[in-house]
Amino acid sequence: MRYLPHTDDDIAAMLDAVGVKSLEDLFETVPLDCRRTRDPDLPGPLTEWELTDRIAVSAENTAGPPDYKVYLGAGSYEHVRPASVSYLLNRSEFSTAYTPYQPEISQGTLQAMYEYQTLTARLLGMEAANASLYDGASALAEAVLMAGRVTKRTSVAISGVVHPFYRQVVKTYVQSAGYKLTELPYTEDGRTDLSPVDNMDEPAAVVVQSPNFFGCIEDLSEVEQKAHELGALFVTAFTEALAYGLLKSPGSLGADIVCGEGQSLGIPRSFGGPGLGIFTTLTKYVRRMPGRVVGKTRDLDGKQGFVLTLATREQHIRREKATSNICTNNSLCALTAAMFLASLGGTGIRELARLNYDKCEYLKRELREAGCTISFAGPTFNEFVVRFPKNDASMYDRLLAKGIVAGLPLARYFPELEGCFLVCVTEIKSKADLDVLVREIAS
Amino acid sequence: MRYLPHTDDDIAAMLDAVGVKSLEDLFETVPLDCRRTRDPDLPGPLTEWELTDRIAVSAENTAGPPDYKVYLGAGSYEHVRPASVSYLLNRSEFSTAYTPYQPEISQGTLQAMYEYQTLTARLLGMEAANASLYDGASALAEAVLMAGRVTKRTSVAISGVVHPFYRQVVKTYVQSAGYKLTELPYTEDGRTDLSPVDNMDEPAAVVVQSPNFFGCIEDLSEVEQKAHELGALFVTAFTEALAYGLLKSPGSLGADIVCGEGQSLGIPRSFGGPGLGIFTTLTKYVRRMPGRVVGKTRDLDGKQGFVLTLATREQHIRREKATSNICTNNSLCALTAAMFLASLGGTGIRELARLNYDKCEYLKRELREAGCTISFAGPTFNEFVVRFPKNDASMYDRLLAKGIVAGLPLARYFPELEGCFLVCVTEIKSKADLDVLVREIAS
Amino acid sequence: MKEFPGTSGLVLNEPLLWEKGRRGRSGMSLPRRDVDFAPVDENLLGDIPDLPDLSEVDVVRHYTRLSQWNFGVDSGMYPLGSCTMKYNPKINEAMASLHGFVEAHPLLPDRLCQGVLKLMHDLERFLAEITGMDAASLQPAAGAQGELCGMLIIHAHHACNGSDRDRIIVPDTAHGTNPASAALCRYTPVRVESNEHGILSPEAVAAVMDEAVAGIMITNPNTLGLFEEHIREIADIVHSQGGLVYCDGANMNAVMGIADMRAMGVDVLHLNLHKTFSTPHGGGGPGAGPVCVRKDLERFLPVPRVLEDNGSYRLSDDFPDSVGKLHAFFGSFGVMVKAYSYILTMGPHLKRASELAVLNANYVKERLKDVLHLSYDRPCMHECVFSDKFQRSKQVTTLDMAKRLIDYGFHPPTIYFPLVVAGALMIEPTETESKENLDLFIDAVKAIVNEAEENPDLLREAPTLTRVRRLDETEAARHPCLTG
Amino acid sequence: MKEFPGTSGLVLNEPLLWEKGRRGRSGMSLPRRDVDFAPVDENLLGDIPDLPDLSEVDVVRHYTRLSQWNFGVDSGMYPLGSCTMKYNPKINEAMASLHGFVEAHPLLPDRLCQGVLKLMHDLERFLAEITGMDAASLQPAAGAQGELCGMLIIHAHHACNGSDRDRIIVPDTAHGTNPASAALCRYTPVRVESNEHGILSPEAVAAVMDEAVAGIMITNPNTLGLFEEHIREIADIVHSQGGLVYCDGANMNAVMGIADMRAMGVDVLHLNLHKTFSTPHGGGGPGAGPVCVRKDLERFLPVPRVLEDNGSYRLSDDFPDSVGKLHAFFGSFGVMVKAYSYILTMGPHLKRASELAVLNANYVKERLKDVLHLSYDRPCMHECVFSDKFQRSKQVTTLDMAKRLIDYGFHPPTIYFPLVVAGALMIEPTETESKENLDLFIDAVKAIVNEAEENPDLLREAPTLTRVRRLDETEAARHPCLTG
Ligand SMILES: Cc1ncc(COP(=O)(O)O)c(C=O)c1O
Ligand SMILES: Cc1ncc(COP(=O)(O)O)c(C=O)c1O
Repeated sequence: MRYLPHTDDDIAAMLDAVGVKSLEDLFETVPLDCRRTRDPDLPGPLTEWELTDRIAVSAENTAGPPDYKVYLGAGSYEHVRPASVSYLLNRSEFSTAYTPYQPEISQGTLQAMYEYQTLTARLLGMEAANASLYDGASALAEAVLMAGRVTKRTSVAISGVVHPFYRQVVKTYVQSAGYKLTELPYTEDGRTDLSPVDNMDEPAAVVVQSPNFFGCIEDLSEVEQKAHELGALFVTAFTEALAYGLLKSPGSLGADIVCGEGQSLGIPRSFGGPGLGIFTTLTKYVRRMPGRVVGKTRDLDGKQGFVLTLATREQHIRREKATSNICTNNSLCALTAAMFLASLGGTGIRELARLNYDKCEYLKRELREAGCTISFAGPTFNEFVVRFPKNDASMYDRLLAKGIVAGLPLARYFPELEGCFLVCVTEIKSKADLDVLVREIAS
Repeated sequence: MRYLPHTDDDIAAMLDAVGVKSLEDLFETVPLDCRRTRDPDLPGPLTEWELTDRIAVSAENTAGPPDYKVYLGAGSYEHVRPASVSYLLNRSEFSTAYTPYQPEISQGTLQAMYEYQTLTARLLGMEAANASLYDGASALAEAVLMAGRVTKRTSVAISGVVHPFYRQVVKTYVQSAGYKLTELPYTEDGRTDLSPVDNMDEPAAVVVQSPNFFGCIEDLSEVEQKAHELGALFVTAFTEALAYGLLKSPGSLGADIVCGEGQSLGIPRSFGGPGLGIFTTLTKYVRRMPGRVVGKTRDLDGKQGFVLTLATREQHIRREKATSNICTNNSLCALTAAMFLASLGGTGIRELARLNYDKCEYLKRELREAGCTISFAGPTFNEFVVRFPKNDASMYDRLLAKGIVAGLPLARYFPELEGCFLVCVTEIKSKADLDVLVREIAS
Repeated sequence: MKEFPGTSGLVLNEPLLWEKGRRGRSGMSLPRRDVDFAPVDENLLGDIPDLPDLSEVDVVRHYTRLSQWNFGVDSGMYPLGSCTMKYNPKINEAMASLHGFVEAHPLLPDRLCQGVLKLMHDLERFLAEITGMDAASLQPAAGAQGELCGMLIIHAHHACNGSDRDRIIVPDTAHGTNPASAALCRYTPVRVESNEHGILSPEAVAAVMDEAVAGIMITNPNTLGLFEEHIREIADIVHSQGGLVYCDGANMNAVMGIADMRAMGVDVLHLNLHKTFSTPHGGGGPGAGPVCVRKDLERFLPVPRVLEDNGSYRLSDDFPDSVGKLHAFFGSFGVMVKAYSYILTMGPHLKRASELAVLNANYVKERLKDVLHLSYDRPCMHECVFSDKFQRSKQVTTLDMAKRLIDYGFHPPTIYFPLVVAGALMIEPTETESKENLDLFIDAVKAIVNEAEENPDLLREAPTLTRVRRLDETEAARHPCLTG
Repeated sequence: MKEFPGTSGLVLNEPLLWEKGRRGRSGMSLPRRDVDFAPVDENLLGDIPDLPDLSEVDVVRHYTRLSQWNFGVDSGMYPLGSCTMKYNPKINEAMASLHGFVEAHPLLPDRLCQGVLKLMHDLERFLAEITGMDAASLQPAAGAQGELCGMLIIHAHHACNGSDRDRIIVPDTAHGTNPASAALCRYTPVRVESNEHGILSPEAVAAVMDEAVAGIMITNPNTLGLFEEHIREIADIVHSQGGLVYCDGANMNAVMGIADMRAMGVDVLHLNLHKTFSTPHGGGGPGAGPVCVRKDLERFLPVPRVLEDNGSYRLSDDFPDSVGKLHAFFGSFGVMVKAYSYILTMGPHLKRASELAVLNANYVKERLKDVLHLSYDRPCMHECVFSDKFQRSKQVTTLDMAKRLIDYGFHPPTIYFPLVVAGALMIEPTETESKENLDLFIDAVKAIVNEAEENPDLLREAPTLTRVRRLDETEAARHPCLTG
């Protein structure tokens, strides 16, 4: 077995050094009644070639480009990923290292994470960032928990047009911790209706997502005002980080915590994971922040270097009093995002975001002309809610038969939107693709 | 353009430093009548994504597994290539370096080449090897030229069952250099008929290939005797390096030069190139050897290290008197072969070679039972010559229609073998594949 | 004399990204614009983000150089205790990057993603089979999230039974994530001390177990590398008072094919695919922390779950008792592909992997116990824990020895954990290290122990060969500089 | 003070492969045996080859460590003159590894390999278009083989004309492969000296040209980085006596989109795809050295050739005048895919690449000419050649300066070539280096020049930061140890 280097001679010599007779004897401390009575029933061992054949079947048995044109977004986006980034990620000094506990031989990861923190903070207009969380949903859950710690309050207003899965994760995380969530309705133009917040008693946070689940861009200034009036933290999430190549940053609009999913930044969809939980906040809150964080410092000779820092927030020091239970995070995904942002640059991200915006507007216009209804009038980024002509929901299946996944049927998440679809378009779809979609719908 | 880092400001500042006004002005030394009168008519520039789409079309427009079962060998073989080797080859410190002229920052390439030389010499039972040549064919041509240098003779006996393309390359290389080639016929059992050698006047070399073009294993002891009797060098080539996992090494049988193609050792077929010219010889001849060679030495502190050596044989020192014109060789392919051999080990290469041998024997037996004629009775490795039942040459096209390329039609190379096919089977083909082939032929 | 791997050589400095760029450069290709510009509301439009513009070669060199400042499993032995830094097979990476997987959208209709659903379903089955448990969820994104998931399941179980419990037993050897995860569920950890053999005694557990205690979080093998021999009795005690047994299975690498978690009395367990199942740790993730449960707790597992009917697979949310969702989608699918590939490649060899992991740890333990103080001189599992007790007289600490190991070319072991051993040095070689590598490591430790006697400053100033020397962590924490 | 890239850090030693193995280990998976053992004639059976058995992690670490002792373009600036060490785009690697390409057997029936044939046909067309020539062959595996091919074509041309010529004009600045390739054709090189401006004068050529001379091998731009301004006149002289003009196009990177080789009077030319067209050099190959010719020499190109009829492609050997075959199959197809990808990516930007390559070289030339002796103070093309003349008084040589550059973190330039400049330092930055990189390099050279004045021993002992110091090349050549 190529992963097990021990020859029979090695084993014999080592058993001898240990002073036991056989490999079984090494397990004398495992009581008999804790042992398996039979070997695990597993396939294999497969050769590398059998494995490749077998896994290829699973991979092929999954719809994707070019056979399928998938207009799904809703938290997972189809974006370009340059070959240079894929190449660099494969460098095993990055991928086969552990969390950088020994900074002297982990400066590669550490500088890269410091840069990642800086780039994400800049993108979102915030002062500080951590070194990643698992995904956008758990990042938002952590944000709510943190808002509770900061404000010492436990009720939270959360927009009903935050991604439904994110709301579910927030609920899972915070409910058993004793938080109370109030869901805010949405207005006719697809944005959060903040009015119920006025009736809340000392909310810890007002939480929105922008662009929201419907792709609509929220009025963050209004949220800021509402939240801060009530002494709550202004927490805003995102599922589509690329939007901030174009839109005003939440930081510039007064957000206290900005968090969300970084998958768009060079990370493949991979059936939804691993993703990247981006978490940014203000300097004054960094000691309440969850997760790992890298800081700049100097070595004994005064040379610049980087270390994991603010460890006194963390589980290995503070145990049950820690600001989170994070140990492993999503470092390699953060590295991907940093490489992607470094490759794009400020100029590139604006261009790419603009292209997304323009394609989406193009499709909206064409669909409208083809008789579709765009459900919400507010400005959107990358995705929008649409109703097919004559409210014909069977259209979806007809398109599917032609290899087009025409968005996400919304009825399951918003029963009142029966017959509506959340359609996403990114730079990957060419005008020709969009025209085909429109033609199919119109025909 | 992502490969061109110059901003307009950079260009302006640099032009200024150079003291010219524009980029065009840099070319004042190019006379007007040497200039292009129009821009090159080229497609592009393509984006990375347009490029990917376009090239994918070419790649898909080429028959290969799993859609096609290709029973072609004849100098290019389908063998396993482990993911670990592909990964390691991608390490850009190897791939983006030049020939190791500066040994202090090229020890990676240099130690690897020293190891490559050692592994290939050991595999072939020889004393020394160079650091690679372009491919098996040019390696053989170089061997003939070297034999001429060593013996100061110019007539060469070459077996007619050396790969026809290798013979053509030898001819191209040595004819204008004034050598005279005598082609040896083959016997009924598919091996070289050495008898004409006796009539030759002072041959520089007797050249065979084993396994030869028909897959037949030559009687190298006999060649050794003949060659050395006449004061000629015994030169033996191979197209299938893997055979020497099983067969007696040519070195152990007295060869003076053993050379050939290393593609089987982890290098993809890639439509025939790049391949790997393996070149090995005896210590006494190393100063007459063509190509680059790496030697072990010590640094100023006595630490072991490696350098390019015996440079006085080479073009950059000896110019027209050099032992070859080699400058760039096929280093990364040699590295591939070294990684492959390191991964296989002695135990593995024997096992793999044996598996190839056994599959081939299995197919021969089954085909014989299905009514095919195996043209040559001699023992073979990996490939053999076959005639379909009832000498039905249309069989080949019928199989092609079913996605089976049933070997190489030989008539073009050996008119007397009209209706015969050179069929190759390696470890890649499963017994089930072979059974399908046999069934199709029998039906 | 033996040549140790550590030496010094040319390494390249590299500035911070934003010290490199020039506005207007581009490091990546953008798809061609084939639609017109649409009007954007000026009120929405932000400034161009303040990110540096680099060329492609700038980016490639930046990260190539950074990578060379790192040490990974591919660089050398990485005996980081509790982290199971085994070899990460390259073929698994290739499998996870197959086009069909990386391009799969998580919200595809079920019938368009049968391949990935089957893979997940199979993997759940394999993990249940390997642990001896009944059902599994792959959703947790790492060990700590698996723990949280486990706590939520225990919470849900008690809530279903109308029982309101607010404490959980956590041994003093537990990993920090255990109490932190328990706290997320508002459980107050009740600390129990391990006994003079480094394991829990049933008496100690019995002393704190009552009907306000939701259960116990036990790590087995524990973080001292010892098998909790009384686990069955302890489980009985906990069960008898209505509590549940949670097992932190981070150390499963010691007992695959050997121990049966269910037979031990475990109700809920998490695994770390990024430890036991060979997926690379990525310098801090992504990981995956699947949770396995016994049959009657299955209804609490996170949704959606993958269901199979006659060879066809679908996702279902229809589990009203579920603890809910922990991840936006289904967890770290890409990591699952690697673990799946590993299990198929190993098959029955998984047991051999555990045997050799334990052999390696015991070999290191036996060969080093003369020179380093061994906290518990007993047969160990996959790791062994020493301390700096013998070296203290020379004012040489565990940290010094760890840093000195870097100069010898080895990644240091885990240090100062578990907390119950003062100055702990926790060595987990894993099964993928050969005897020669272990011998070289052992010789290095012995050489360092000698240096501690003869020239302790060598240790206190270590590492000396690295591009940066010891870093000022106090200053970093006191005046945090987290962005540039 | 500026921070130069060179510094020292932890690097790992690694023994020779066979110092690591243990018989019985395995580093790679073998397909399952599904047929019986067949009898093997004992007379044929050899011993098991004496190769070490390693585990997969052994192999991975071995080559990971070795790689880290190397310096590549991805590590930093690599201004190796005459080698055009530009950035090697990663996408090209991905394209060349597409399944359809790597699995393509070279003897597939034409209709089963239309994709690869079209690619080759297109690439030939592109190269002809870029150079201004009429036809091309992709078969030569490297520049030197391209030269041989060119010589064979010239030989065939004269043979066809019944003319027997045995000499060829080769300037003193020519690369060593030029005379070596000519000699393979039994041509005796006739050396002509370049003039005081570093280029050939028509008079010098006329003086040696006669009807026994087959032609001239000229490199343009030449190896001094200068454009051969009299090339048309020279070509006329050669042509007028029935000779042909061969151009070594290794330096094409200076003049893409600018010069027209055909207009210059060139008859035959080779290109180096591994220089001008961005394919990686691989530490010494594989390369590709296509040959371009003017129309009436096309019939001599190597066979097989790729022909097109109405969008369908086939290979043909039917060229009775062809010089024959140089490669077992069609040359370095994998390299061709990369060059093809590069050309499609660049399109008209190729001209800009040449302009910037020339700008970079002139910038370095102007900024360094005060401190290093510039052999020919004239506008250069893609590279510039200095010498150690100013430093000789301090007994500091080109070699010393080159080795010292390593300590500063740069790959040294080409040294001691071309031979006409004593102590040459030949700097070719290429267009993919940014101004900042050039500035840093220039500062490093200036710092070294200062050191040469103030502390020349620093240079003579350089490099000091590398894992090994200067190696004993004399000993290596005197007592060659080529295998272990
Ligand atoms: C014993 C133990 N439990 C739990 C964890 C936490 O796992 P993760 O880092 O995946 O969150 C670790 C990780 O080091 C561990 O060693
Ligand atoms: C001017 C010149 N001609 C020819 C060659 C030979 O090319 P290759 O190394 O591809 O054989 C080189 C390579 O350095 C060169 O610089």
